Amino acid sequence: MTTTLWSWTTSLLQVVIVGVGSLILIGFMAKVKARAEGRVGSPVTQPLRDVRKLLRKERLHAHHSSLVLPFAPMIITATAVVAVWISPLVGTHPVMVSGADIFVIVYLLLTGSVAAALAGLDAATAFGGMGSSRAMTIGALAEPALLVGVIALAIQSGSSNLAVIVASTLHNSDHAFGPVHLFALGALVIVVIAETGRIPVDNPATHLELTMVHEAMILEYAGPELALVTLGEAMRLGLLFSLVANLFFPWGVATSSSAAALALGVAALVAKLLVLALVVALIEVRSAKLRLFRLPELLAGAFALSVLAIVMGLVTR
Amino acid sequence: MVWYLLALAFGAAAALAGVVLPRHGRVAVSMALGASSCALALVASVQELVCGVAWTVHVTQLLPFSGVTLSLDPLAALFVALTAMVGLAACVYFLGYAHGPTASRSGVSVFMLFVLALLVVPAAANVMGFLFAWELMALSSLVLILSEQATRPRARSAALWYAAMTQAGAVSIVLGLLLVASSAPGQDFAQLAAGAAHLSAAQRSLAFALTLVGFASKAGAVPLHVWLPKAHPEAPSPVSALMSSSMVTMGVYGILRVGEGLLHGGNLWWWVAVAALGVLSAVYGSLHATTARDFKRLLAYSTIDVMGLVLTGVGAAGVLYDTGQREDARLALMASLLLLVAHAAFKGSLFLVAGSVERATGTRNLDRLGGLVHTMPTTTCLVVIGAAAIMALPTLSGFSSEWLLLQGLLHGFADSSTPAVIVMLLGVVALALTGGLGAVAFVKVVGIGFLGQARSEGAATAVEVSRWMRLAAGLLAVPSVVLGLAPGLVVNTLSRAASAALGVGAASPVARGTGLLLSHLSGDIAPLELLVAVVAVLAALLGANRALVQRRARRVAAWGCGREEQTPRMQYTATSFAEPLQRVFSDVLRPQTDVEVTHAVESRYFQESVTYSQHIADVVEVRSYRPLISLVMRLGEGARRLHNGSIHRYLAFGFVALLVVVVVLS
Amino acid sequence: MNAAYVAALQVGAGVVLFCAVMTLWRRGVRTIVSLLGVQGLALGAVALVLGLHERNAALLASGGLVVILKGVVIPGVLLRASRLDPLSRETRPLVNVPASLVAAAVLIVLSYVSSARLTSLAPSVATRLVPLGVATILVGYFMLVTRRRAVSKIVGLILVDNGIALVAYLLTSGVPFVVEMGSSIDVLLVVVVLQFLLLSMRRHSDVDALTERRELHD
Amino acid sequence: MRFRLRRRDGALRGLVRRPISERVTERPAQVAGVYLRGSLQLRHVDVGSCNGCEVEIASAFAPHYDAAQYGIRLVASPRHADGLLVTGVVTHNMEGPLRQTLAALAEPSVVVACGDCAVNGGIFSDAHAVVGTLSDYVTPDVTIVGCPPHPRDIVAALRSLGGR
Repeated sequence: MTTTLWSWTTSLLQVVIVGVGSLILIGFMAKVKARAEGRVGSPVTQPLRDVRKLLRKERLHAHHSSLVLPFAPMIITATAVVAVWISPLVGTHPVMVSGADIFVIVYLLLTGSVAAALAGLDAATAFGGMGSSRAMTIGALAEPALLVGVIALAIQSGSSNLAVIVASTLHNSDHAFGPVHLFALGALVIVVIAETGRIPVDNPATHLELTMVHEAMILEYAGPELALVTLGEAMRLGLLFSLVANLFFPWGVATSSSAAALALGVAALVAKLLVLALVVALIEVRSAKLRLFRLPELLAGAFALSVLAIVMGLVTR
Repeated sequence: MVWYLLALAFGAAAALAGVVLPRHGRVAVSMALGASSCALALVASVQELVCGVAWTVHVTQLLPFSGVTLSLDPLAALFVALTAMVGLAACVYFLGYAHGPTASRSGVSVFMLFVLALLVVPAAANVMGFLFAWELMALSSLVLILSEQATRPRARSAALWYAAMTQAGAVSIVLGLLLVASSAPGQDFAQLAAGAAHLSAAQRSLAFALTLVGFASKAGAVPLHVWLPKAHPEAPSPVSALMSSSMVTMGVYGILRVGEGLLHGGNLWWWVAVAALGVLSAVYGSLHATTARDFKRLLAYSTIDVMGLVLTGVGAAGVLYDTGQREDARLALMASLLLLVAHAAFKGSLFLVAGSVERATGTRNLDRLGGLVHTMPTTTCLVVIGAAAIMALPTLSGFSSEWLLLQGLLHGFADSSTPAVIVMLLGVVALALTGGLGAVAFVKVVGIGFLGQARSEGAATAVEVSRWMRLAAGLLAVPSVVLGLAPGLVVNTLSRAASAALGVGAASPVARGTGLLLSHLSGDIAPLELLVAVVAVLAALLGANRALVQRRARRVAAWGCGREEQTPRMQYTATSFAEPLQRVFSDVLRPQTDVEVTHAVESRYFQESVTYSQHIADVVEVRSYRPLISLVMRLGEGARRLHNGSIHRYLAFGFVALLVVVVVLS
Repeated sequence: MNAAYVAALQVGAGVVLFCAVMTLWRRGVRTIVSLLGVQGLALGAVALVLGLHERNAALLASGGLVVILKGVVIPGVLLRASRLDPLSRETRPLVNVPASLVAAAVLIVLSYVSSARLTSLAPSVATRLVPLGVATILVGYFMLVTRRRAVSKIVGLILVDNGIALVAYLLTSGVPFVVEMGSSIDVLLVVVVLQFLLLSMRRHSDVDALTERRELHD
Repeated sequence: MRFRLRRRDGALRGLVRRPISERVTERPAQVAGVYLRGSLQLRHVDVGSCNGCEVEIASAFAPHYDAAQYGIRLVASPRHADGLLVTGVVTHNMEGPLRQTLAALAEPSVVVACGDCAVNGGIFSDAHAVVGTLSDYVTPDVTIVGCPPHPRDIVAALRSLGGR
């Protein structure tokens, strides 16, 4: 019984941290970019306030939209919550961790982006179609690099289950600095930036509809649905960041089910997320948004890196 | 065994009823007989799969020389079950679909002959019986493609391509089988398998290559796939559903039967070639699926894509089997068989839905569809289920089969022999790329085809199709959900089929309740628990939404940046949706765009009209088949000069031939 | 000590191949040349690590030479050449960048396949890394063939040379010192000669892309 | 003489140095939108402005006056916005889009009239293409006078809308 009690607490902790924490993470990244420009910038908890205010506003649906428009935000958030629920973020034994396979997490996130793309098309506007077409294209180009990159890690640790990968990297930590992990880290950082729509790939704070990729899909949402979409997207970002953090720097993840280990796990996860957010924010400040048709170069580079990671794995076995 | 023969009898009776009965009762009676024959075949094959007692029966009177041997071992039973499942749905669909030429005497009876042939091919166990069933299948589908040529302009050329390529494939299969049969004591596959040991390595490779060409063209492998995107859209929908779900799988059945059954695995490089063929088809098929505009052509290319993945799984299984890893080989083969069954279900359902959409709106072009979610709600739900399954979204059949395939590929890496590693690497890359591109294709189908505003008069006035058609598509959607949620139930029968194919002992239990637990590899998924979690969170969100938000949602005009009126033409179309990907992969797809500018009469500087048209031809067809055809035509021209009608010239030919023979013999 | 040696060797060889792939990825000629410098340093590091491990003085000397020559001198010379038009970028390579990166991935897999038999002769830590050297040769040759800018072609040539040196170090723990000296000198010679050719071409027609050169038959 | 670009200030150095924004601490009188405490999103609509107000609004969000520190942000779509920041006098062509944008707002919403043109038609009130001022279509909750208004006034007005 105790193990299930601990695994339930681990999972609940993970959902709470990544749920609330990722909104604060986005606020923190905005704050870093503001301070880099010399501005005070909005407070770190601003996204939380925005979501709270949006919950009290009215819901608007376009004339030609069907049931897809109200249901898509729920699917995005639900798949993100389940993905966070079962993956090894705070500890390596959350509930149903046996199901935390790479394929499950990648395709849960794919379900979320498919729901967002269908919602974009449902409102029958030009911007919605444009946004979903670009988002699906970038998703299709980023998928090979993501899957091959994580499989490079899976080969080294013998199984495609995330918890086993984290545990085995934790066990022989010389792997963590081996070339396989370095190249896979390079590939996955590029893919995470592409999936969460950060600067070099897509500018979340743009007002120009024609340059939007992700924002164009949610132009039609108002009030509570927009709050849900923002929460869902933030959780996806939080999940991807913490997966990158835990797969490549697994120190601090709770392996035993004791209160101290869980506390350490939480602290380690928060620290790693903040460092990774700082790095990504500085990348955003230093670089401009790439033209849409210069993106295949970036993503093909990530794919080449992941193949390099696999071959390095074979060579240095 | 009795059930199966009864099913064949009912099938024959249905075909006879199609010919004899008058127009009024014909469709109902023959379809009833056909559906019952499929049901009986399903019962026979499931019984065979579950209790696993293989039987063989030899019927001499049917074919003049050698008679027909029918035998049902687990592998053949799996393919019969798959065909019966899709056949049942197709017969039910035919009830609602049949009108005009398809309900004519020949339309109904040939359709039943086609279903009958599909049921017999996996069970045929001697060379003559197999070839007879194979030809019956090819010819009946050819007639069916032509059955609706009055309304479909391109049906004739599609039938021509289809006939040419299937007959060429059949010839190479006949040669291959005769080569194998040359050293065998008798005609039956069992005797062939025994006799194959005496063949030299070169002969076995030649036999495998010949049969591979025939079966790969039937399975839609890339260089030989050109007939598939032409023939499937032109056939009536129940026929294209059957063709795409079960006829295509006969190619994979042939490769397994000849490669593993008769030639006992052969050498490693056969299976590396099969895997390479599979990867090429997977990537090429999914690329063309994303950029296709016609609904059924998109589905046909997606069939090539999934068949490519299945061939990769089969190739990986062969490689692992030859490098001595029996356990992983069975896993890889089980994965490809599960993907085959799952694909038959969701592809059949999607083709039937495409037929309903074509019947309701009058067009298959995605650029002219849209807004069907309001007028055809049930069909939209069915297409969403089918699309979600083919995109491998979690807890549906596509997901569990692709996950199993990935596990099989992953554990080929553990073994260090180079060809195994290369096949696994190619397979993983193909799986990743087709996953992404497949998602784009089917978001396009659902998003552009069914959501948004209607883009044409036909789509605007669409009305829901008849009960039978929706019921049939629903019947096929059920296995997509069941196989996805509870693969554990099916996996034992699959492992028995895989073991029968590979000639390996019984498998270690892989099912854990409804999920999959791979004992010797530490990876498992429990799709049912995953779905329960997602549904629970969705219910929680719905409850919170109801509680928090008091006001009902207000209907307003969509936000178009302040534009006054919002016309349907302002929406994205299927072409513009796939345009970024087409531009990224333009050197593979080679789109031909031509722009005609008609200048004003007065001066060249003012244009009256600019017409832009873009067409994505099939690169393989344009680059390799067209030159081949023009070469053959030129040869034909040359030969025509020989026939100038003078008798002396013809006698001279005979004489020269005689001289050559004499010189050669001396 | 042995674990550190293995890790250093693997990371060093990995960085050599990584720089080769990165030169295909980046467009700025100056970044390409600086990547070449990093690769030279990594190659020198591999030689030094091998020298220390096997206590072979000739290897240490040649490692030092490689660090100086390929890490510092050659990139310096090339940077000086490309500084004349700081904005020169690889604008229209014959094979576009995504396709060349996929080609690089294929070449890497190909080199792994081809040298599998080579490493099976005497499978030690060093010889298992030979595919990386072969991959660097292939990627360098691909760059030599598909790039238009003269400086990029020179960098491609030097990548090939670095690849050959890496394979030599890993397989036979270094060629005799004299041979190493000879090959390094002639690489420097080639660079200097191409330097003059580049300068004269640029002073002549202010364009340094070899293909434009062919059409400009003034 | 070779002209060398002065190296831009490093982003990292920006993180450690004190930001240059002017911080106004005393709380403005609460005008409307009490529920907007700390989070105000506006959609800027230029219905016929000479762009003078836009320049001032831009500097209101620039580092020195930095309206974002009070939780105020410009967004891309009126669906996401709590209100409209309207500049300029209502011209013939922009009358339709103004109505569309007002209809696209989710209730409860506010309207801010920025600059003399939006408040009372300003110097263009009798030009030939002008059909009226903002108050003919909707009564603005907050008006910011000035041609163009000073960024401090803009920030103060927006903060009075429930910004912190």
